[in-house]
Amino acid sequence: MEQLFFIGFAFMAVVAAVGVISLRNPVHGALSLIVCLLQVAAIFVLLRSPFLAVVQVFIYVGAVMVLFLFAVMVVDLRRVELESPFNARGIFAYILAPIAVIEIFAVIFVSKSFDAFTTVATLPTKIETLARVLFTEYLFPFEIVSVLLLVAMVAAIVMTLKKGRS
Amino acid sequence: MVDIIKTVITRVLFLDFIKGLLVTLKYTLSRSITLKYPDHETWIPYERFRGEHKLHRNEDGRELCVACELCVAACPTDCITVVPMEDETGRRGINDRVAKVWEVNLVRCLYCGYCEDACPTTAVRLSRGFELACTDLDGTIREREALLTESPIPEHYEGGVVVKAKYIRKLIQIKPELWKQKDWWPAKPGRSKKR
Amino acid sequence: METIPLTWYIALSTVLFFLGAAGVLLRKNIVIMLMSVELMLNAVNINLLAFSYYLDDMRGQIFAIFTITVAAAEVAVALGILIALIKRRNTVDIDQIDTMKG
Amino acid sequence: MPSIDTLIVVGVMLLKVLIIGGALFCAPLPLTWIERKLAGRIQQRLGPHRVGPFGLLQPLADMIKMFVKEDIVPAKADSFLFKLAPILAMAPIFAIFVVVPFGPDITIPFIDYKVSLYITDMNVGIIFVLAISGLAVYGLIFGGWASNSKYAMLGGMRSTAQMISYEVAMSFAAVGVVMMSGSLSLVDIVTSQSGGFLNWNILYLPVGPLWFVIFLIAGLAEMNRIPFDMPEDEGSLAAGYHVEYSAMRFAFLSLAEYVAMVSIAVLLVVFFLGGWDNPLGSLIPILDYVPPVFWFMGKVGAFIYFFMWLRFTIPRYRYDQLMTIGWKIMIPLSLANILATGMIKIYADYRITDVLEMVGLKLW
Repeated sequence: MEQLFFIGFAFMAVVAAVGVISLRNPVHGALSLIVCLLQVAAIFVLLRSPFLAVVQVFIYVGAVMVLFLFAVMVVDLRRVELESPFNARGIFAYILAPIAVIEIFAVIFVSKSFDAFTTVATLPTKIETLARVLFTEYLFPFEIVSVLLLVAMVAAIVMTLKKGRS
Repeated sequence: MVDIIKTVITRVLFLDFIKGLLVTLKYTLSRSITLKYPDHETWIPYERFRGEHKLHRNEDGRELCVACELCVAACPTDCITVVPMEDETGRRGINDRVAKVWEVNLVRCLYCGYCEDACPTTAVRLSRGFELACTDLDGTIREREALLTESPIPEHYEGGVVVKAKYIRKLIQIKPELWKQKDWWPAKPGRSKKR
Repeated sequence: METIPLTWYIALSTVLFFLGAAGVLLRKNIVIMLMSVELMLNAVNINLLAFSYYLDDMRGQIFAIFTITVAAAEVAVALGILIALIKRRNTVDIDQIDTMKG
Repeated sequence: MPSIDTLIVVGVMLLKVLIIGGALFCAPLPLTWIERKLAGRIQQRLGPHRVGPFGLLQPLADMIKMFVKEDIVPAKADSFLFKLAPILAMAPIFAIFVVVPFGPDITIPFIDYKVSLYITDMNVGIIFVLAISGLAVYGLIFGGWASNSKYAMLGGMRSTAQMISYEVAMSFAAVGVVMMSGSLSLVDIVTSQSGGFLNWNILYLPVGPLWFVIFLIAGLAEMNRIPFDMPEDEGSLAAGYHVEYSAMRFAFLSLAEYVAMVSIAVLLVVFFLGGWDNPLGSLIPILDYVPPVFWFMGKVGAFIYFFMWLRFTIPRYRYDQLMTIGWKIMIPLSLANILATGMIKIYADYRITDVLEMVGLKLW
């Protein structure tokens, strides 16, 4: 049952990801990425981390993708669509990416080193435990990340601000 | 200082906002001024209202109109057509004339009431019917037969009220006292009721 | 109720990661390239959470939270740069932004 | 093959989904009638009165009209996204109701089967609500963009910016609720407020009322209603993102708006007014026999009435005023309030009933 759900979500995620890199219109690409991110959130639920799933929807889908769409929409689309979407030097990607995928697949499916991880986690899915670890052991990184966010916000505002002086 | 405190309290407790809400609440509870006009309610105009023409009869049932054509002469827009004829008595007096044709073009008419004034026998009077809408041009001309029917609103009823539409529509004559009335301009203290 | 093997998650995250990488390498539009970067970050997140689940350890989730946060910051700054660039150069084609090329 | 118990659980859940979904789909019909009647009363008119008794069939007539009107897709519009946008606007708002608890568990008599009056009780319920309601902006942004009209696109951008701005304040208010109730699950939030209106979060003095006001204002902006109803502002940008929509798609967009109104009312009730809690506690014994769902529905109805009343009372804000309120008043206020709530929670975590008990007053 769970495997069935996983296969469904994974299939949708991969199809949507292919859409992201192949659709000509950036808005369609963004929609495709939204679908992909939602599938990933569903997979997070399968991994018994509902908090991360919700955060994924909240931050990625609810905020980041809206920003992307805003950026896409200020671009003059008609001109962009006319040009060929693919980079001329993509030959590396065409060859190297499948090779890398096959290589990693070979490693994970042939090697026996992953067979050890068969136990089902006894981890409680309560958020209290997550919060306790985050705010005791990882308090300092947490603060750093908040400062980083603040800096990013200021930077974004400064960069897009209309300059008074020319 | 007091003003500032007052402003702060007003802002914090949203007092202006609550005041506005109370105003609309008052209106919610007040009575609607819209009529359910064509379906349920109809407005009876005041006595002086000049609407569609009506020809009247005397107590014996004889038409008052003697087809003297004074109304035609008085009409500023020539909207009335009268063709006289003799009645069945065969005499030639002025009382023996009746109108063969008495029609009025309600589109031309400007409802001035001169015909009413000119009429020596008070046969033609402007009633309080104002629903003149029709779907073809034939409907704009009222023939004698239509004009002779009695108006559902009695002549000397003072009007200015809203009544159930079925009294007007089905032409039911009901004594004015029995009409379920809704006073149009409710008499407020300090304002005499308009008559 | 059969459980899902860990390898499935890794396989999925690999595929997503290389799709994202291919997107970065192949596409000309900068916005799409940034989206592909997001895709790669998500693949990494799947991996982190999968190992967190199978190793019974909270730290994977914590790292995923940090990844998401940093990704959000990165997108804000990147799109800021992008908007400034589009205003200045009037293009989103990565091949045409080559002033620094010797 | 799943066991019979699993099947029953799934069946009951599907039934609940069907009931709630159906009720929400039908909700706009009476709501439009009530809103128009109320508008009439406030403006001393009658409102709809010709179709059916008291105009009760007017919404049905409108629906038939919407069904048979021509469904226009503008030339050069992105047809796929244009058709998708109303669904994108509608689906997330329906999804909010997955976690909303309508009442405590009830036992069906005779078969003795226990049914909970919520579809699921997530332990991340409140974040789920915020995350999902954030997805509703895609309906606006795609609808505006796909129309291939400058008015629609600018209107969509404007509404999106509005919703994102107020989402911040709304999330902060939700954080306040979580701090006051000490849980992310909506069921726990409701049970933490049980026992009469003095225990409700809105009366968690001194911070409760402020959270309530912040959530209310942010909610009004989130559901695009007066005084923040930029999409319906015909005076500027020809009404916004749904200019190009007609017929059924437009009906879906307005359906989404009505369901959003219901959802904000429901969230206000759950977060601040004790959900299904009886306002007078057990003070009046006879009220114990009133089913809790009744209280819930009554509170939601009162809020919906309030929103409608508000709509015909106050004028619309200008866009810059709206943004000023959002960023310069609401967000600093909520940040300060989070600090205050935290301090109170640590040093003086008393509700009014606790204080009353301390001075020897025990109401119930």
